Amino acid sequence: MPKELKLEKFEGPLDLLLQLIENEKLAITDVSLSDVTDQFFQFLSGMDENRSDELADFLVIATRLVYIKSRQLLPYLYPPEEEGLSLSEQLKFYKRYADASKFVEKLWGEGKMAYGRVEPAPVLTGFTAPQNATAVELKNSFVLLLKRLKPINPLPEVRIDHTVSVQQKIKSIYESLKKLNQLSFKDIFNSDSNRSEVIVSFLALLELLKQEKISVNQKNSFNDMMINKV
Amino acid sequence: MPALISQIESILFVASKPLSIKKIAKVLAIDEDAVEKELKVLQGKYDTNSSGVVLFQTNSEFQLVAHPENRTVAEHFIKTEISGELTRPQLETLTVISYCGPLTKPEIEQIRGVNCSLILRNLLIRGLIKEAGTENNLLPAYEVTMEYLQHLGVSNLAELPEYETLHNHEFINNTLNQIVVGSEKE
Amino acid sequence: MPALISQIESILFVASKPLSIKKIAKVLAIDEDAVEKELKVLQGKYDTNSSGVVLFQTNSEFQLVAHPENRTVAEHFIKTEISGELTRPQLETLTVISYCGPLTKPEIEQIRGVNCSLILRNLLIRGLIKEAGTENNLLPAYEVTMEYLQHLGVSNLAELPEYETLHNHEFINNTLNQIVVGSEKE
Repeated sequence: MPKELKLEKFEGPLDLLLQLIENEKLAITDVSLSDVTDQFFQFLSGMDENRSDELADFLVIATRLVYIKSRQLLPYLYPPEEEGLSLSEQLKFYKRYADASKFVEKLWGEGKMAYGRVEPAPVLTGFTAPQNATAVELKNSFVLLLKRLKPINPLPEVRIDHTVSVQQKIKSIYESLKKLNQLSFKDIFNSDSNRSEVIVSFLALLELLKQEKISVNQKNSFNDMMINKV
Repeated sequence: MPALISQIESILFVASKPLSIKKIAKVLAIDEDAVEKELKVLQGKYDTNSSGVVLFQTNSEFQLVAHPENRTVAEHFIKTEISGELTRPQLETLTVISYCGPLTKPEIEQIRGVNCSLILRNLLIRGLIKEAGTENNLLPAYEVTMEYLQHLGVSNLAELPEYETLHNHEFINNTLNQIVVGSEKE
Repeated sequence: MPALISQIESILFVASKPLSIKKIAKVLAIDEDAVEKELKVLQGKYDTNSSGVVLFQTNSEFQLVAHPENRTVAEHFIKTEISGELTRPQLETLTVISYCGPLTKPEIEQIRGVNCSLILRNLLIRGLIKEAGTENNLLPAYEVTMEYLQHLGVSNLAELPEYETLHNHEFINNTLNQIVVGSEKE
């Protein structure tokens, strides 16, 4: 079981990841990301309700973590070359600026201030009308403003699911296998109550497969896969 | 601590008005002689042909001003600032005040979503808006001037195109209602 | 006719607000390149330890300001607005924009990994960032304002600690391109 973690308040998924990795005193690599995946999910499930705005961002990173973890477990399933920036590269990149924000914080806090001068307002000899700003131009400008203020349709609400850890799932799958010797792929997911649990079950299967504790067979494409204890 | 001469120069710069040696000495809590000595050095510094800023002295008062020979360009600049076409952000600010005023600066900024300090100052100088006479509020509210109304060719704001619909538009009201919520969240 | 550099200095002095190269060039009816060249010389002129006036520069604008170290004495003549604290997300966002700006919202979000709408809005209203004047792009890009630099007391973004390393356009451009390609978001 992962240790109880006390983290500083985290600001976003990358901030959380960084804190998790630094907490374990690890370097930012795919392996360390994979190591903290469980903890990331734990925090995701325990996240404050009023942070639902940020949930989508956390889920984006969560799926990338799952991807990394599954690639670690089953490297032969993935093509060697990859498109785009890896999560570890992105995290390193983020860290540069998270660190640099301390410079800005220090400068801001030093209480320096470079004042501009205020040129005394010129005394106007009568009112000078601007060349534009007619009534029609005002109206058009207002219509443009309203377009900008028009509320965007709210996103559908998402709930954060309670999640069991991969370790727990491995244990429970393995226990069932000990009793039944064989399980179908569908059986395993049937008992999962929500999507994050499905992800966890999948990770657990991958881990068991890697440890060579189970084998998986499928007769034809799209048939159910049968899982056997080795 | 920066040099004395630098402090005196900063003071003259921000003050934008003639300052006596006495006044400068008081602010810096030093001797008047010391101030006078530094002012002489400063005068030397600004007394070059290529300087666009000069240190003027009248009797016992000193002031930093733009070089007199550049008066034409400086005035030209000010003139375009106060009589040229309104920029899009300026026009939008004037629009908001016309249709929804009187409004305070935070309200205008909430609606437009950007800081409006410089724009409001410009519209005030141009005489397009003025501070409304609000006794209850701590913050000044802005409304358009009579001169601008006349320029628009309307006798009151309700005659502006589509005033009824735009004046009390729900998008504006919603945005204004978010002031409190928004400031709590950050 | 006084030298061009003197005219530019006079305009900066009377403007008492940030001015873009474009604006200065327009007022003087000359080439932007010529203005830029003279501004470089002016920067050198004001870049001495003993100067009480400094020429500040953001990505796109210039302003003459009092030396930041002379805050206390300047406040005898200037009405101060309390600037308030910055929250951690605000600090982080400002840092990214300071070192890599102008940046669009998706770019900032890719670097921070989190939605930045609310924070950007707050920073815009506080006048610490603004939309960069690039009209060719579909998305607005944000850059820090003069107001922000004045608060930091840094005359130029390049003076920020480790600016060279953190502001590496090629690296950032590549990275951002990759991020956009690599993610399905946006």
